[in-house]
Amino acid sequence: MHLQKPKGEVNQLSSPAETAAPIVDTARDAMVAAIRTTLGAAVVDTLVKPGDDIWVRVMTESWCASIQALKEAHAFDYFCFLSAIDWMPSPYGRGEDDPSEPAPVRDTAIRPGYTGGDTRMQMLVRLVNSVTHLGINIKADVPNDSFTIDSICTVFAGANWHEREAHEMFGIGFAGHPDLRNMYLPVDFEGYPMRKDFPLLARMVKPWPGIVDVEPLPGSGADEEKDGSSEEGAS
Amino acid sequence: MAQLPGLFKGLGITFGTMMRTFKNGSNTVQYPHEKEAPPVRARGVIALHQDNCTSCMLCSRSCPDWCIYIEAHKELAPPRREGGKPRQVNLLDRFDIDYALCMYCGICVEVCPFDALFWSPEYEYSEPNITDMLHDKTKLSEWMETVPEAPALEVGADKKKK
Amino acid sequence: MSMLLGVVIPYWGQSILRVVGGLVAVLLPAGTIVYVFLFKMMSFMQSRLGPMEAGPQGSLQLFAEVGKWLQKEDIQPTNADKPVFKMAPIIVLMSTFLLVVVVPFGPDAWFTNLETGIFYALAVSSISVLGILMAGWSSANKYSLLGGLRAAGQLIAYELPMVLAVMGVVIQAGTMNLQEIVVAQNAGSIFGISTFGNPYVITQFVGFIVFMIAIQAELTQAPFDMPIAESELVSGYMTEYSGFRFLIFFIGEFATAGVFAMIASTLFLGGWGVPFSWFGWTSMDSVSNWMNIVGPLIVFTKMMVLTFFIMWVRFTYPRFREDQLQRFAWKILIPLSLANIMLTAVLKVMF
Amino acid sequence: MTILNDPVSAKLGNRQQLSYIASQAADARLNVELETEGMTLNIGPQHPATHGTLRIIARLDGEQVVWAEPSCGYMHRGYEKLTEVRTFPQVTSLINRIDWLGSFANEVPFILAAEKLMNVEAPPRAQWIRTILFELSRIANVSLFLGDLGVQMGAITPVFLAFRDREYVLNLIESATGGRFHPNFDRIGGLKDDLPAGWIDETKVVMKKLRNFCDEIETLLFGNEIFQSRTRGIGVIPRDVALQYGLSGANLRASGVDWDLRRDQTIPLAYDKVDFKVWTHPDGDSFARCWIRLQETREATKIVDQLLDGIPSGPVMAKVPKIIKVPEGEAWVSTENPLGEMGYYVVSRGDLGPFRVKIRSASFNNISITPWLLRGVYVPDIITILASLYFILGDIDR
Repeated sequence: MHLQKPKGEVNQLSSPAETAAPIVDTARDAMVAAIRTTLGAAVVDTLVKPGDDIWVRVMTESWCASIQALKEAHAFDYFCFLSAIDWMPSPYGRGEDDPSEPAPVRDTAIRPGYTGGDTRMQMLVRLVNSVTHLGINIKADVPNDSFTIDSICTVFAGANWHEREAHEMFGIGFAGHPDLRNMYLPVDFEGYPMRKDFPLLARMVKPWPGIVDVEPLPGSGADEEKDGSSEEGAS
Repeated sequence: MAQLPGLFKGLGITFGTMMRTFKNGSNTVQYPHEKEAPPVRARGVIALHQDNCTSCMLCSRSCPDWCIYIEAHKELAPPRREGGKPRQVNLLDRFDIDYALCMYCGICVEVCPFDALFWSPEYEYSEPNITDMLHDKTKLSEWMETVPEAPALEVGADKKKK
Repeated sequence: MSMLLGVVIPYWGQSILRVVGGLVAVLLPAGTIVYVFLFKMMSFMQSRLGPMEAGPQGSLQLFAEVGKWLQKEDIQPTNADKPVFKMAPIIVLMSTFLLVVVVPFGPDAWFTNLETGIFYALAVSSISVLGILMAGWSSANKYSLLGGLRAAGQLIAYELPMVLAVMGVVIQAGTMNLQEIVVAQNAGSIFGISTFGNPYVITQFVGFIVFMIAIQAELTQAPFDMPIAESELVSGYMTEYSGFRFLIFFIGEFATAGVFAMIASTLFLGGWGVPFSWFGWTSMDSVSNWMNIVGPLIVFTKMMVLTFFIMWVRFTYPRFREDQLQRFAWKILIPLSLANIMLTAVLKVMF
Repeated sequence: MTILNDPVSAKLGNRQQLSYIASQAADARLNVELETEGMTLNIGPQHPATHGTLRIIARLDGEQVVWAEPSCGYMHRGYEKLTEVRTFPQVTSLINRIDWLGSFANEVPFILAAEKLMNVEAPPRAQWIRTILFELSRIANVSLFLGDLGVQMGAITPVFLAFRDREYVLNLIESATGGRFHPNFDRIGGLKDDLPAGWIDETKVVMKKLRNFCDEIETLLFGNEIFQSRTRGIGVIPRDVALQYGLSGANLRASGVDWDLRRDQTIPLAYDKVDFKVWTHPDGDSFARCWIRLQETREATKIVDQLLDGIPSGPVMAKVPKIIKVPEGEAWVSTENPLGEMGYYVVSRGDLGPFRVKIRSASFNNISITPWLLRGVYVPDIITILASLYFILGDIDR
């Protein structure tokens, strides 16, 4: 029952990773193959990082059924967490813009992570097999138009609160959830705080103290080097 | 003793503690009268060594809470060597740390490339008014006196500093 | 009480003595218990010193606390049943004063010498339940209500073992007069050995244990502090009280502890007396007049010893659940004390 | 692998099953006998038993709970959002406030996740010191739990003993890291600094004191018959339910699941170098949960002792660039924190800061079982069950 994972070659001196020999993770590869057979067409994409983790992306329609199948056929009986990812980069950055200057243009193109994705929102669930301790990350796209996906409360009772959290934070609807009340926010709260386009007010109410620059020497040009030699020392 | 019900053994523990307190004194410290010395590394208050500060803004920019405010201007200082060009230096106008916001993470002290910021274990600087928690550069410089020497390291530590 | 130390006291003098004595007999033990046990013993049991600032070793802390409570606003909840709410603490404290009335402090130093003293004591001790129920009901707070109801259930459950435990003493002494019970203990002998008199703590040991457990519950001290369980019901029936009214509850709690300990010392430890054989006394009449001065100190000492045990248990044990407490009272304590009564009765007839 | 030392349970056989049946029976009894109007009791958000600001809305029938629903969010600080506007080094100063009693343990999984993405590993000495501090924060956290357990049940002395002995551990953490509660000592690639001289010897003395404290608590509380009657057979969580709700840590092991992330995963910490027992208990009741935590505190002192003897020498910091940019990717790392499994799902876009951090905190899952668990219990049992589940508000609300 104690799963010995092959330990990845890790470089202490952080030299490029290419030098490391390719590692084979038979346990995870076998698991992914088994999952592909069980779920069949429901699997969109899979990814195995040897010695690390498994990612499986399933079809939106078969979200609940896939998780049920994983629980029953592969004994992924431990529910770790459920959450969502908003893949649209934030238009506000880290809130360090100078308010006196025009806001910089940021790349807000949606670029999905492991196992790809076609929509802005993606569900993320992690299940673990309580005997072999093998974990799996399951993803599914949330349709852009409805932001709704099936609830998995019936499969894992523990998902109840996680879905409520995802509902109020990301605005994702869960079809079949018994009680989608807010957990954290007041009932009359507007907006979905964890969406990337929701501004973080703490970073808006006052300008970043780091914007201020050292005043240039009187008489010298405005386009002189900005703040001395010190910044170079750091980088 | 092992045969006694747990109820009586429990009474023994409290009675034993009482007797120990009578004999050896308590584990508490009567605070305003006697004080425990905080460890050398304790993050009590940040002291500023003004001469070392080049107002590079690194601390201000790496502060997660945005609680360091720096203003400075450039000035010409006399050259180091005879006959050299006058140097351009940054002079601090303002160096404020808002301790009402600070969460004592120590990132500013760590990023400072010129050793201008230090931790002092001093902790008694609470104020009745929250605006007084903003320490300006004079006050921050005063803390310099309380900065201790860095402690010796444990056996087996890498001797050379990074 | 008409004569004290051989001096005849006029009626007005007796009245003044009664009032002053009553206040002293209730408040002095309460203050001492709070300082010695609640402030100091509890702190020492927890590796700390307790209050140290007010007076030497913090001995004036209690006065500081009283001053603080007196300054505080007397808050009454809007929905409270105000007259009942105001009256409740006074009723609780009143039962303490009523109790102390029958405790004898010396051959002549008593407030009143009732023939059925112990019966009276057990009867008035239940009055505090009324005050607690009133407080719980009138506070318009669900926690208070739960606390009040728990207190009522608990106090009724523990009256019974208490009465039954005392019954053994009454059978053995053959009287319900507390003064006579004291004399019977100090003048008595066990198997002819009269060196220690016959304190009923030895012959009525089971009764003594049951009585102590019952007063622990009666006083709502841990492990029987469900009515005020601060981690469940915040403070139970006291939740809504503040300022002076809370102070009265607070005094009531510890004064009652002191008075119950006095009654227990009277019933089981020989009260104000020392074994009569030490000084060659044979009966009540030959007891030296000085016992009227020394007696209260002896009662006080015995009370402190008993309170030490009450408080020791209080600071050590976690609390029961309400249903476990009822089960304990009805299934263990009551059968135990009934058996004790039967045994006492049989032995009484035999010897 | 189950090691069971609890004589009473061993005698009673399959206690978990029995008490589960009993609690189901209690459940069925509800509303059948003596049906009354009922009352809604609002426990919290300001209540002495809720360790902060948890609110439990309980519908009562007499003193029996018909249903109970926790309501959280009184302390929601939005850490997942806040991490998105911070750089990687800044995040650690934030996340050690999640579970504020064992703060160092919060930093470790995040740093490990970042290191995994950067393909960096801390030098061995840093790993050992990390593990020692991790276990010290476990001891600091759980020793307070053991004391607090007494207060929840009305015994006032244990908590002071716990504060007394936790102080030694906090002093150790402070003298090594500079912060009593929020060490912020962990860095990507290693640690901020090495240990100060004399620290190892001091720690060994303290570990002895802590073992003594565990013995005291065991006698004072666990051996007490009143304590046992309050906790045995109360709040029973069967194995499958525990797994379904994602319970972790001592709560899961108390239900008989032999799973400890310290032992059962390969993680760059020094746990594979030491010999320690993973305690499990078959009962799944409140007593089992508390008992497991007591044993784990003992075990943690032994782990620390073993680690102190074998700290390798060398640097405590790997070579990492001064300005940390984490390569693009996703990583999940979880560790066995004092409260249970704490994990971070870190998504990086090759930027200075993380793109998204999902914080999987133990208490959130542990408390999500309460609506199921509190049905049919009595009001005083709400308190003991909550105390035995052991949550920290910052860990629920994040």
